[in-house]
Amino acid sequence: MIQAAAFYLFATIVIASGVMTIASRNPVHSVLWLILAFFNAAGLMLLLGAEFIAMLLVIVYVGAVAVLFLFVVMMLDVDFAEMRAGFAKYLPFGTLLAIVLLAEIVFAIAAWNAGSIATGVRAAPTNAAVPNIEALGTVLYTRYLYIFEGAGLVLLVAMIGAIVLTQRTRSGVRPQNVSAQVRRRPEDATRNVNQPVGQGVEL
Amino acid sequence: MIQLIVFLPLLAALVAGLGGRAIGSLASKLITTAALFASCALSWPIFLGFMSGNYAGGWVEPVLAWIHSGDLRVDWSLRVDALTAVMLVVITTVSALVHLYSWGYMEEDPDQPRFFAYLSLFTFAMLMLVTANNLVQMFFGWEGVGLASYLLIGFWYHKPSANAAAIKAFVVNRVGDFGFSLGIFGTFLVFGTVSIPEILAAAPGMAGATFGFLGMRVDVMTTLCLLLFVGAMGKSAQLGLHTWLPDAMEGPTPVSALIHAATMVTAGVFMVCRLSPMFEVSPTALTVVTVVGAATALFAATVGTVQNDIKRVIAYSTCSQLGYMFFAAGVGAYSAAMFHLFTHAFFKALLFLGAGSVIHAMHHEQDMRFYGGLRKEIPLTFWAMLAGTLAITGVGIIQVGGFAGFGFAGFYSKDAIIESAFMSGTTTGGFAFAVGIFAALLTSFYSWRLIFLTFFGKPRWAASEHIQHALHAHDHNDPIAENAGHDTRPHEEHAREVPTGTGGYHPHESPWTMLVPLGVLAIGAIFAGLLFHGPFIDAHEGAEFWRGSLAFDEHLMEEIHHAPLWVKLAPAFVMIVGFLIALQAYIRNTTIPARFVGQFGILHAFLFNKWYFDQLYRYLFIIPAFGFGRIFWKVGDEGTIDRFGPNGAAALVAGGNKLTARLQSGYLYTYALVMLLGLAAAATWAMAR
Amino acid sequence: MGESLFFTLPEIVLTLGSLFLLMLAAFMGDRVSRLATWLAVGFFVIAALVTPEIIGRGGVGFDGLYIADSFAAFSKILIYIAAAAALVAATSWFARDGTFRTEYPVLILLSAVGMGMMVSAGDLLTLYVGLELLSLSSYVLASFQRRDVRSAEAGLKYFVLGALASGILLYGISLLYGFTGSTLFGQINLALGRDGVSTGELFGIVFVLAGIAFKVSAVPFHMWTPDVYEGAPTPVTAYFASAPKVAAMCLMARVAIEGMGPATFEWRQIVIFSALASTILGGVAAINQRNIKRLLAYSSINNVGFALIGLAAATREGIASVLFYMAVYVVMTIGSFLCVLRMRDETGRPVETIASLSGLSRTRPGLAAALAMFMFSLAGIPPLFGFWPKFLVFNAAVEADLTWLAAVGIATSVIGAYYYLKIIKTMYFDEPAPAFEPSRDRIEGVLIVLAALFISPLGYFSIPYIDAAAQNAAGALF
Amino acid sequence: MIGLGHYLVVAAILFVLGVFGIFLNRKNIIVILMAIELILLAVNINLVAFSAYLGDMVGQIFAMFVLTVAAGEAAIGLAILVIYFRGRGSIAVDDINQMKG
Amino acid sequence: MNALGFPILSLMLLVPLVAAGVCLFVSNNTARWLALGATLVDLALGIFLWGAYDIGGPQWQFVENAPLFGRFSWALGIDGIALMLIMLSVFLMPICIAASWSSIEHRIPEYMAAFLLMETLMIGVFAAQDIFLFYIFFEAGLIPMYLIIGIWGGAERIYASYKFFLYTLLGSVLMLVAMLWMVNFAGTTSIPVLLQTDFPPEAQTLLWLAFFASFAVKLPMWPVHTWLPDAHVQAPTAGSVILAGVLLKLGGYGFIRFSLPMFPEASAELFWLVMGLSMVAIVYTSLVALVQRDMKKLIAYSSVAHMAFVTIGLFAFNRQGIEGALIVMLSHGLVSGALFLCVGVIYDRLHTREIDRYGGLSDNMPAYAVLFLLFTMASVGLPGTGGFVGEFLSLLGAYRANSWVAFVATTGIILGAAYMLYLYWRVAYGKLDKPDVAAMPDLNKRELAMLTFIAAVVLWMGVYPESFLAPMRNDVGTLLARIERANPGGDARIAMSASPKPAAVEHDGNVPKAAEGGH
Repeated sequence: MIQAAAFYLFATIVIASGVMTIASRNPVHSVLWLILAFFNAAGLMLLLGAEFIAMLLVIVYVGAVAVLFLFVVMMLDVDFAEMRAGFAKYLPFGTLLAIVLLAEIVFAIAAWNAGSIATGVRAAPTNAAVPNIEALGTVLYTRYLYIFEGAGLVLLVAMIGAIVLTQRTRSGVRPQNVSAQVRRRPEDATRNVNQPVGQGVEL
Repeated sequence: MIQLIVFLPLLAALVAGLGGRAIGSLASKLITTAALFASCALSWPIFLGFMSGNYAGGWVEPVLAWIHSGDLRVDWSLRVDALTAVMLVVITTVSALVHLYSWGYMEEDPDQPRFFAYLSLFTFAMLMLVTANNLVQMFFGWEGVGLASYLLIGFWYHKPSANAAAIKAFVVNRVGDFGFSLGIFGTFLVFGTVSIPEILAAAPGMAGATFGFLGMRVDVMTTLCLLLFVGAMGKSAQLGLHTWLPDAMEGPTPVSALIHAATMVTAGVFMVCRLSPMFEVSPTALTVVTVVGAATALFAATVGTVQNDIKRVIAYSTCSQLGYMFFAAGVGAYSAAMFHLFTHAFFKALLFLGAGSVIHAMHHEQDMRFYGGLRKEIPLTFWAMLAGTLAITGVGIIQVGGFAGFGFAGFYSKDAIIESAFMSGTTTGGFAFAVGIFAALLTSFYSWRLIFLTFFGKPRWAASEHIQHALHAHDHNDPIAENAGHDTRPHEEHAREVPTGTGGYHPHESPWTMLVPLGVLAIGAIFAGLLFHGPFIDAHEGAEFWRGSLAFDEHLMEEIHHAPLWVKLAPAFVMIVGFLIALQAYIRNTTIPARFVGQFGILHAFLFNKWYFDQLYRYLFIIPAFGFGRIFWKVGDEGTIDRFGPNGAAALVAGGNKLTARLQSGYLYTYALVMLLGLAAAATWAMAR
Repeated sequence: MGESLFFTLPEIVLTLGSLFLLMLAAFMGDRVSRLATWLAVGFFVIAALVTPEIIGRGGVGFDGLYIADSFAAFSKILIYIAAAAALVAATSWFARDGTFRTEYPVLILLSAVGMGMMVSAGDLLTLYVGLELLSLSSYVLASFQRRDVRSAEAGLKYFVLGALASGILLYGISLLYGFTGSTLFGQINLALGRDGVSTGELFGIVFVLAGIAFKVSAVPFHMWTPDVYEGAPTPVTAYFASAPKVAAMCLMARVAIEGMGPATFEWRQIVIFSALASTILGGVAAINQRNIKRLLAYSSINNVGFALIGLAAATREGIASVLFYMAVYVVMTIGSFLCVLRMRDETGRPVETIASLSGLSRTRPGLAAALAMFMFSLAGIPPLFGFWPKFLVFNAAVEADLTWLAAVGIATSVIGAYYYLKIIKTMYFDEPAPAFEPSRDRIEGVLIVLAALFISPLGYFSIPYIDAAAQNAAGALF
Repeated sequence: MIGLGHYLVVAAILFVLGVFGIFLNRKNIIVILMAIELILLAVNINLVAFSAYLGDMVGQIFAMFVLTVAAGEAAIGLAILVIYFRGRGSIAVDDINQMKG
Repeated sequence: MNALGFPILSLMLLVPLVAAGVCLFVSNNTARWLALGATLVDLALGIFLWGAYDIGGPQWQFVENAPLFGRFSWALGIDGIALMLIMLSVFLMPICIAASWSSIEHRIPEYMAAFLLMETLMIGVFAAQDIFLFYIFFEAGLIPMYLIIGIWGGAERIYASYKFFLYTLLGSVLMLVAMLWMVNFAGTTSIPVLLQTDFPPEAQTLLWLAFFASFAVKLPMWPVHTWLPDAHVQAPTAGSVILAGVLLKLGGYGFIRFSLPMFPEASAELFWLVMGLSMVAIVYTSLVALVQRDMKKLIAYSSVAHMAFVTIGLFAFNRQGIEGALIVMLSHGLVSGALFLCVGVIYDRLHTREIDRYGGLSDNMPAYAVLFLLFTMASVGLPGTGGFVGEFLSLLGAYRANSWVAFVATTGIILGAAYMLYLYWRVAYGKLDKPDVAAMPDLNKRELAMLTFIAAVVLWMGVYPESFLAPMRNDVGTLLARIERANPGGDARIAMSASPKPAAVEHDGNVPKAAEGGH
């Protein structure tokens, strides 16, 4: 009963905040609504018994992605008051399309109840005795090693990409050149002159 | 020998035609004329040989294989039999004489080698036609003479009228050839061969057989004969397909004499006679032949009475005489038809060449209204023309009892035709007889009209603009303008200034090169009937002579001797009547024609305009052909096929391109929408499945 | 585990190579970019040489997640060749604009790793990660010329739509996983075969195919293609049009056959629809293009449509024809882009308008002839080699009793021919425009000549080899 | 009782919301990126739910990788967004249409 | 390998190909001479080929077969029909080169290369024994022709070149699908083997239609003929010559080689389609030709009408028809080629094709007038020229097949005469009253030689067609034997009367030979 109540609570909030994410005028609000959605989604996952994923969702999404969003939204000096509001001309049509799609998907997933899912083919069956996180770890570094490495490369690419794209050498800044400073000798900077009296220094 | 006869003209034509520029016009003339005289000299022995019965049924000289396709075997070969022999002498004689005549007539023309080459080429083609042993070779000759005729009619190609006439001749002949071709196809289909002897042998077996043709079931032989007859109609200018012949007078006069009087136009008659055993199988076809022939005889004679152009009068006369030949063939008197062909060749060639002589003398004026009183100026021509007229009108004394009659050439042949029509005993025969008699009246009338207008009365030539032209040219001491290309537009104001009379112009008699042929032909016109009527139409001599080369009806030929006296006298009677009317109208009281025109304007116009055939065809065929051509082109090809085909497809693609360009709006949401639409469509398909 | 790692040798080589180059970039900067390029090419060569099937030791690793069979080998070698060629083409182009950076070969290498994962995928997860590795690199590459707004816009569009596509793909994967109980192709295959295809599974299939169709830019998931091709730097476009297309197409083939074999009837309809829509739209939309890169984008859509016809056959012949198609397509398209790379006005600025090609046959006859050959070849006119794969594809369709598809497909090729002709018309029939700046780059020239020779009728002599390889590769899926 | 269907429906709704957000938004490209995150969230819910009901860890593994990749994707996306903004000075969806046709 | 001991057909393909390659890299004049030399070498080889061809020998001669890859092989070989068409190609080629000698002024090496390439491809089409090899040659011909029209053509050349290319491409791609199906069905690509294969009748119709789509466009048949006038008008003279002379024949060749022998039942079933279109074509395009103002367009339309004689002959299902069609193809190739040359001659002098701009050319160009007349007459099918033999036979065959067809088609001889003579009148006859026309010189030696050669062959074909029919006879026989089973039969069906008239009995009752009707 409590499970059901929790589910409905999380579900309602996740959907509502989803709606608000795309409907908010201010992108900062959107990000905040998105964060709320993530939190509630994590709740749903908890209900399903996937604690690790739920935590990951909070950490990665809320902690990294959403903050990144916020950061960018703030950084881009967009005058949000100027942003044109409202939905596109496709609204009626788009709504219809969305409803049709939704209806079809719902109809399709309803087949799950009717279908006979072969559970015998499980590649990594869950074991109630093993904690969720341990179970994950066990397969992650063996069976899914290759994918794991791949995911690493994905992150590498993301990093390289972000740097390649956004890093720029600004004119007008003077970064410190340590080795040059260290290599600097007095004779590089100073000059001994035997200056006759009465004459100005030639610089 | 026969090869020489046939191919000498070809050789000569090639030499003169291709090398004319190199060897000069005199050499060209010499070569072609010599070749023709040689051919002629070789032909007569053959003809005489057949007359004396030396060659029996004739023979075939193979030359070369031609078209072999499955069971179709067509070879170049030369067939010689009595029928061919008759044609050989007609062709080579007239042709040789015309060649000679042209030396004088074409004297001033710069293109003489070309002219002589065409003449020789024509002769070759005609000889191929008459010596054909199969229908295809006959068709070769048939088209070959058509080509030559085209070239010769259009010889003076600067004249638009000559070009138009040439094309008309060719195309109308092609209409005939259309029938001929289908006839050949059908014949091959039915008999499995195009060899004439084989067809003729097999034809009787086909009597009563039927086959499918254009979705109908029709009698085989009738259909074939009629199709072939369409060809004959085209070539021989029978009613319906006659329109080209009068226009063909645009060609030089020797051409008219050779092609459009003596030889080519008789090819149709020749063909019907050659295939007479086929026609014999189909009474229906014969009826049609008779009716068409008779109708043509009548039609052409009526039109001939009102024409003013001397050559056109003779041309309609030719047309009319061809009608005689056809209805003779139609009633089964093929030999009479051939006989008339034979005699007609002489006297009609004579008339044309005589007319040519007149025209030559009158500086290319052809309108008889500008002639008159030429008897004294060009007497030799007058006498020759007179002989021709006597021959065509059929002057002669019938044989009564033991007294041997005498007649000019036409007398024997035409009377034989009229009598055989009467004696054939069929309704159409009777009709043909009546028409024949009436046409004979008209023939007499227009022939004498021609003589009277040309040679009698007072000179009227000063009004002629050709004469004026000549005088003018003399005054200014210009070289006489070329024959061709006179501006024929009337200069009326000029004509009115000069009073009627000679205008100071003196026609002069033609040179000997022209007079010799006239003389020879005049002899032919006078004596051909007398000399040859035996072998041609005598029941017994004829059978001996023809020897199956045509369907010789001994019985009918015998019958005509027993025709009632009134039948025998009728032609002579109407001939005299015609003469008298002409005499009255054109010598005694020259106002009659004008009064007649005034009184019967419609009739005159109807006749003068040749029964409006040209106009009819113009509105029925020519204008619609061009109209449809334009419609098919603009509306069909460009407006429909291109518009909805390639251009339509291109427009469709271009329209699609506009659509895709709009879809590719550059906006992310459109792209996303399209993707999701695709997804939703696929999902919907999955649901609906 | 050891053997499993061995199977991934090409990816390992490329990964290590990319890391090495990354170090190089970090310490030596952009001065060594040319060197890095050649090193990268070297890594491609090594990777190709150590491809397991090539050295005769193919197999399945990581419990079925990774497959190193002849199919993967064929695809990888093709991918490596294409990527290397695109890489080589890039150096001088970027060098002219002074923006060539050593990260470029690194990203290409990493994306090649992703492509290797894709074509070797035996599991939806491998598929996904490989695809994302490729995608992320591609997004970066598309906006590599960051100062150029068009480049950034291309990257943005590519990214947004690509992310949407991967969302769709993932959703499909989740459905497939849920309804079949596994993410392994083999298991999915079994599950689908067991008792028909349920609606949920069907949805999964549709969504997964849609996600991959985005990568091959098949209609209606092609919308990004023209804009990205136009906006991305030309060498990047050349790259996009070649290697990733091969990878995605091979991936699609593997998923469709190995994973969804029993549902062939179901997905075939979608593929057919997409194929025909691609050929038609590719042809129709290209007609009025003024930008040659955009035109080539539509051309690639068009060509992908033909390749999909081979896939629709869903037979060994069909898959072999797809592989063959991709092999020839890669050469044609890289050849065409190499020609485009040479299009620079007198001042050395790149030009992309078709109009600037006017009268090229008189100013640069060799280049014009080569480009004309590529165009005729792309149009599929014999005797150029481009005809042959089309021929094979239609042949496969006919053999699979899809004669009507072949007929319709081939008829749509006529629409496509129109705009290829337009380029030839511009080069040969029109009056010359100002001549291009003469190009000094030898390697580019050599590559063009090689591509042209391959496309010429001489290419037919390679048929036995390619055909054997493609047949062998396709055989691995059945 | 709360069954799998419930979770799936929630995920479906989220998915459709994300989709809806992408093609209806004209204001701001960042919101589109967020919509994509919603889609991925929906996928994750799906995967975890299936995983739980199938008794199979693969779904959760998958979800983990999705999370990882999504983070990378967000980074790249935002980087591109930044350079685009630098070039154009705008991130309005309506302005991103230099290339079309 | 064949009896000669060396692969003559490959050699004939190779000579122009190599020359084409070399041409691209030499100077203008060298290119001309090289092209002429190469085509003359090919002509010599062709004559040698004809001489070596064993009439009555095996059906396929000079066979070469080198398996290339998989099911694809370099299979060449000719029968008599192909031989004749190859002869036509190699004969016309040097003339084309000569015709372009001075009228093409720019990009000469490329031009010559395109023509030489064209020659290779044309010979290849006729010599190919592998169905896909055939297709490749067939289709590849589009490329050089497209370039020839597009680069060296007239003002509207671009529209014309596109129309030509896309029209014909659309036709031929459908054929490709059919070929694929056939090969899949029969398991071989060898044309000789496919010729023996019996395809199921229900499939034949579709296959036939696919092939028809290609050949009808190529031929061209009404209503897919509209590319032809445009292409002809815009193409340079030699392009028109080769287009009319050889390329149109590919369609006819296709019917003979594929449609008829491979799908006899479908051919019989769709007899009416072909005949109907041909009948329309003859009347329709002849009338259109009548009203043309552009010489080339007129001749182009006349080509459509003439090619309709080919189709009615071919689908007559009898020997006369087929042999006639073949002769029409050969003679039309020569005659229409020559007519285009004639147009080219005066176009080179006055740079207009408008008929009304000319007139009276007989005066200042007598040699031209004579030759033009000869070709005009050959075009209208005057006996003694090749045109007649062909038309006559094909119409004869058509009559045996159906009298309606023959009836309508034969009107073509009337209309043909009308439009051709009308053309001749307007060009060669009439007054020479335009100063620029009067200033035109007569044929020079080169032009005279080109036209005379063609004229000689046209006459040869008209007088002794046996030279041309003999090599093809056995092959037509083979074809007939193949299609006989589907022969729809004629509509004549002669019924003998039960009781012949007594009159007929007196003659010997010769039983007619071929009374069984149209076979």
